[in-house]
Amino acid sequence: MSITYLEAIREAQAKLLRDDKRVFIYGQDVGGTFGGAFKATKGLAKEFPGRVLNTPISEDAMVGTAIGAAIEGMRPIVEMQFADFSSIALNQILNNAGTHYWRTNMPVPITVRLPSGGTKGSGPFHSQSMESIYAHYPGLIVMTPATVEDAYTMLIEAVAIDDPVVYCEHKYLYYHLKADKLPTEGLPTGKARITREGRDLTIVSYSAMVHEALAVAEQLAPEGSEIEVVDLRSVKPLDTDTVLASVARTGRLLCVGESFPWGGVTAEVIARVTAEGFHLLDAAPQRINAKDTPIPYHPNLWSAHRPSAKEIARKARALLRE
Amino acid sequence: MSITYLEAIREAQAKLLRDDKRVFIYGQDVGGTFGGAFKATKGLAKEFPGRVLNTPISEDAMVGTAIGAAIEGMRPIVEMQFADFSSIALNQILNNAGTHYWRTNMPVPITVRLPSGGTKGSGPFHSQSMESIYAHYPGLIVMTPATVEDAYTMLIEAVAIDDPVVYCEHKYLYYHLKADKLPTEGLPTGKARITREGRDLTIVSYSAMVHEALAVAEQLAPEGSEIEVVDLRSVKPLDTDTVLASVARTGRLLCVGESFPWGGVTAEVIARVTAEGFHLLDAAPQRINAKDTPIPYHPNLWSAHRPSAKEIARKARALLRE
Amino acid sequence: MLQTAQRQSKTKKPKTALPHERFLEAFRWMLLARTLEEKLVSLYRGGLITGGVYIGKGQEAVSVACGLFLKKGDIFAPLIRDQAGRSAFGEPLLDVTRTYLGSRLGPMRGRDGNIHRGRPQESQLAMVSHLGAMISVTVGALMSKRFKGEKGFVGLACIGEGGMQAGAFHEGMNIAAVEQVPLVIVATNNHYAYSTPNDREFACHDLVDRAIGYGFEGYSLDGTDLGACLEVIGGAVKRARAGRPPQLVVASVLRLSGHGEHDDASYVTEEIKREPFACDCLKVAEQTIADLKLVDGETLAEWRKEAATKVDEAIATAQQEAPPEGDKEDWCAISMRNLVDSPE
Amino acid sequence: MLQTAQRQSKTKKPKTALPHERFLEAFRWMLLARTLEEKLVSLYRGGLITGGVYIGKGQEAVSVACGLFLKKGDIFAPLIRDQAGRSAFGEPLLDVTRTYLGSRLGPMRGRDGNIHRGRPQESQLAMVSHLGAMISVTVGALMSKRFKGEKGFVGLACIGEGGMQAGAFHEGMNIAAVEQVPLVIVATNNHYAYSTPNDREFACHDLVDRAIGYGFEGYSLDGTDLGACLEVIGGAVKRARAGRPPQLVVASVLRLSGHGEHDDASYVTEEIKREPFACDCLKVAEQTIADLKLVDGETLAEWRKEAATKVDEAIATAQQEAPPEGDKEDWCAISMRNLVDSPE
Ligand SMILES: Cc1ncc(C[n+]2csc(CCOP(=O)(O)OP(=O)(O)O)c2C)c(N)n1
Ligand SMILES: Cc1ncc(C[n+]2csc(CCOP(=O)(O)OP(=O)(O)O)c2C)c(N)n1
Ligand SMILES: [Mg+2]
Ligand SMILES: [Mg+2]
Repeated sequence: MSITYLEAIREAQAKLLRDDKRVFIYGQDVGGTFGGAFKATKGLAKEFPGRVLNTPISEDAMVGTAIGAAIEGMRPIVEMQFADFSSIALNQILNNAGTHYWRTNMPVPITVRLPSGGTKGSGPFHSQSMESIYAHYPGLIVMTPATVEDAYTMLIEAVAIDDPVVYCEHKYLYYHLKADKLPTEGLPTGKARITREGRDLTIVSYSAMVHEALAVAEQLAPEGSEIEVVDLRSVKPLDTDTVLASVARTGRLLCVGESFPWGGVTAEVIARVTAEGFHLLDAAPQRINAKDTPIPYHPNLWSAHRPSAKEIARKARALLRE
Repeated sequence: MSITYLEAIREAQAKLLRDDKRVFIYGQDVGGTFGGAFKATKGLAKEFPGRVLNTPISEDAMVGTAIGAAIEGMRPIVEMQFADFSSIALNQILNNAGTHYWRTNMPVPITVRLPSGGTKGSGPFHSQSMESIYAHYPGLIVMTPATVEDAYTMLIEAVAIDDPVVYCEHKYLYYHLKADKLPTEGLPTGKARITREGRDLTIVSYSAMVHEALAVAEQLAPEGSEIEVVDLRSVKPLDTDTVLASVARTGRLLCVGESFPWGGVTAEVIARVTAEGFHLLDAAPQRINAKDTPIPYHPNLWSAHRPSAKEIARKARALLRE
Repeated sequence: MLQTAQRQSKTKKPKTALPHERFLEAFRWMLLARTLEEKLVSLYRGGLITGGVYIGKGQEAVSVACGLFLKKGDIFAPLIRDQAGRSAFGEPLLDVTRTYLGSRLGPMRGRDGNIHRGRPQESQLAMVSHLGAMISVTVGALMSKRFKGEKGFVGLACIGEGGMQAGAFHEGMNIAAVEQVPLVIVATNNHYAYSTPNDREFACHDLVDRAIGYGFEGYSLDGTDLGACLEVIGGAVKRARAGRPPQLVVASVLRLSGHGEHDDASYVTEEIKREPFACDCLKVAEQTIADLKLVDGETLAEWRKEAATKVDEAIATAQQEAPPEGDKEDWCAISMRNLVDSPE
Repeated sequence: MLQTAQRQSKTKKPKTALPHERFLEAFRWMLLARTLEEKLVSLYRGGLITGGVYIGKGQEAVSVACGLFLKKGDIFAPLIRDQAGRSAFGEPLLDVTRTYLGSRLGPMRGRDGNIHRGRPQESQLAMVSHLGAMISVTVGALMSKRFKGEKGFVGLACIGEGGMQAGAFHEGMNIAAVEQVPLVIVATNNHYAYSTPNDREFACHDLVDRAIGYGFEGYSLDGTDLGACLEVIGGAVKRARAGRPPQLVVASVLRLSGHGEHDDASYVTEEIKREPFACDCLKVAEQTIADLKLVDGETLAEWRKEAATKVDEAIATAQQEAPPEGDKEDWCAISMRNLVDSPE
């Protein structure tokens, strides 16, 4: 048997619906026989009648409704059709869900699923990675699973967490990533994973870019360079300790993210490492992000816009030479 | 004569309306005899009939309308009543205005004024600093004036710029800051200012925090520490060259911002300086931001939440000792 | 305390409470709200309050009717001019004075202020400032109750005519109808959103005409007439509770204060002040009481005194309480401590 | 090319064009759109198109009427099912084929794709995906024209019944009424938003009932009837141009394709396919032409051939053109080069 990243997300939701009466799924086209634009809820409406509900095209109200339901004891999962459309729900996510516990002492356990990241031909409004915006504001947990196993266990954990979780699932990984089976346990939220060990350079990454980093690590191994790859798993909380420990071993840091270059995860990681582990660094920490333009539609442009294994390898080699 | 930061903003708008027929002001309560929640447009509706227009409570439509007007040749200034409410307009700002030139080759010269930052008793929804969110996305200029003179010349420049500008004016500075007169010329956009020269430590800041940094610099001078204060003026574009040149002189970097701690301006500055000027640093670069909670209402909590001169001084001293 | 006593009596009361009793009960909440808010205003003028004071003067009749027909387990989403409704719903006076006076014991513990207070634990939602956002939250709370198998509940959310123009309001209203939850939206057109008059807010003839386009049942209301408020809003609550479609009530009043107490409201025209909807609902109600001889002047005076005493007590208590302190504060925005992120 | 020729003839035509001429003109645009989109679908099936293909099958009659009554200087904000309207408004076929086939010479230069194309320089707005967002943009464009002293212009924005539930749509519609701009909103209720049927989208009896709540004039329309589309939408455009309040037209049709070509639309019920609004407007129009003997079969065949030729030409041209290349791209999101920020 083999199971994809997307199927893992579907299975996690099936399990959640099965095990916990408080769970329901709310989003555009998630219900009926359809099961979502990406089929992440395929079959669930039938299996769990009345608990997988189509919504109008009203992202603000989708999240607002979930907040209200959570206040009264439910555990809603909201599916955004694309992460990009969560811009419409941003006020509810940041200002309502994100502040609610602080204001009222009552947490709102909602999970907002964001199908994120670039794929060929998707263009400026169906490709975005918004984790940095959600992580910037207080009050939210922001998950960015990079593996089939994490996609599964982290979604289950997201719903268990009493605080609001923004769960960024990467669309490129939906079909590209397969595992043999689903795990029964995962690392706890907030713990990064050393996906590959190495002693010469630490590449910190998350979501789809972890796989580019791994490819580069493989590619450079024959050259005698041992690259350590750290998968952040969640960008908030961000596991500074694991990153620092890795940099302590390697002395070199490269951060790779698919999002826009100004601010964001890669800047945050570098700021933390330099503030707390400056003496550990043997060379200037570097980062690679997408370009500072909207995400292009044409595949030729898209593949030049996002960070590539080629670019990562080039920068890794330069860092290793320093 | 003496003129406040707020009056400078009003005067800039008066001049813009006077000099350029394409300019109009659009926002809640900006018109009539009222002139805005902070009176930044006081008297302008009367002086420029039909060009200072009240809007419904519809932030998305306010910005959408401005975009349309800009496409057809106008130069609208949109006033958000508080920066915090721009969360409702965020989709239009990021996804429509921010991408329009890239998509269509036609820039949209809108200026969105965001009364930003904390003041006593304003609470979680009337205190936010959102520059980091707008700077993260491509396609926008993000200004953060810290002086009366910059408030004036930068707003005039904002309207002259063909691309969309998010102009973050600090509410705390509205009445606290005074100048003798308005300048006829300012530094160009994208150029940081060395507000105070020093050789021992560079504090990079912007908006209201520049004044906290200056206070600390004064405070530490008798101790023999010469602190250089850099005012970024705009956080996008961010003048990396001026910051690097300063760090080259001082060898030490402290970044101070009033926004939330995860990501944002201070992380971005540190990431740039370490990537390009690692060898210039004699000590680990540090940053100070607000705390990672919503902005509290009670003055006791508020003053503990935002960065204070005391905290800056403490961290500056520690850095100087390293 | 008054509110507790009355709430109990309300539930104990036989179903066919005399309209006059209801009227008088409502009147006393209005009186309490007015007394409280006048006191808050004078504290504000004396510089004793940080942040803004936003009052519901002229809107107490509408507001009280919003709180009065809700029972334990119902959901209430009040807004900035709903002191009367909040009290009638059961909010202790101390919640108000503690919040305004910055006691650390208030429901928001100094973290949020003035009209933002709420107790979601007791189904009184704590508003965010962003107008319109609370409608869908109320819808969600009602769906939750339905999921849990509860019966006979209702939710009531307040909005101003200004907030009705926000996108969130539209999405919330529409989703309420799609989900067919027992929601009553009470919209108070007080003819201004801050300084902006109706003609720059919307262009329809009557905002109640919004109802049909969503599948709501819509009712108009003279918000200066307490009897009408009780009848129309009470009726809407009853219909929603009975399973009718969501209800929209649009009340017409004039805001008889500034937007907040910092605002002199000099933009309010003399002309509009002469409109029938510009009456003071409290005075009108008092006149009704006198005309119908529902209670005598002495009783009225006693009620007034009682309200003043309660307000003074609540203020005195809150004033003696310690404020929150930065260094003792729990600076943590999430409930699960093991998941706290700690950037610098 | 057809569109150029016809656009010219349209403006030259005496004001009292025979309805039949208009009908035939519209029909030919519908035919062109259908031919083009069928071709795009087959290219898509052949794997020759990156990204999605979203077509307007079954909605051509409504769409063509949206484009047909607009003149140079009017503002048009089409959406994803408006090929017919775009062509009638003057969009060259090459804009379409270049965009879909990834030519670097297309209006979006590979930066955005398929239905997102536009030419704001020529008053054809380039949509963002976020539904509802283009309404207020159209309002702003119209305000601009008024500021500049232009006269007699009009704007037309399209929306689906799904998009009508978005907050941005509400704010845009309301602000149009507040500003009293000459706007026509044409809403096409094709009974689905992607897979979601009407009953999970809204709960009012008829979406045209939204009009009154905003101060729009509202009209319903059988979108399968080209004659009705021309009359009702033409009338709305005329009224808006003449200074009447903003106009809302709600057309009823069935989407005769998947949401996009990746979608088999298996969720569309057999029952709904038997509804009168499920007719194919192109076939209905053709039947009308035959019944009224407006042109003979030979002419029809010729028109069909002409459309196919034009489409084939536009595709062949675009296919020969070079795609954009990453290393030659101007990676700059702002127009003022001196203000470019360059983070790593
Ligand atoms: C989305 C949003 N934009 C702006 C504001 C700022 N604001 C606070 S109250 C107010 C006026 C509200 O008018 P209305 O809804 O009519 O209520 P009223 O104050 O008249 O009771 C405004 C503009 C806000 N709270 N929310
Ligand atoms: C704000 C927003 N949310 C979600 C989407 C994703 N989406 C694209 S088209 C579509 C359905 C649109 O339905 P409708 O408006 O009825 O237009 P139709 O496709 O039926 O012509 C959805 C949900 C979007 N484009 N915008
Ligand atoms: Mg009002
Ligand atoms: Mg539809």
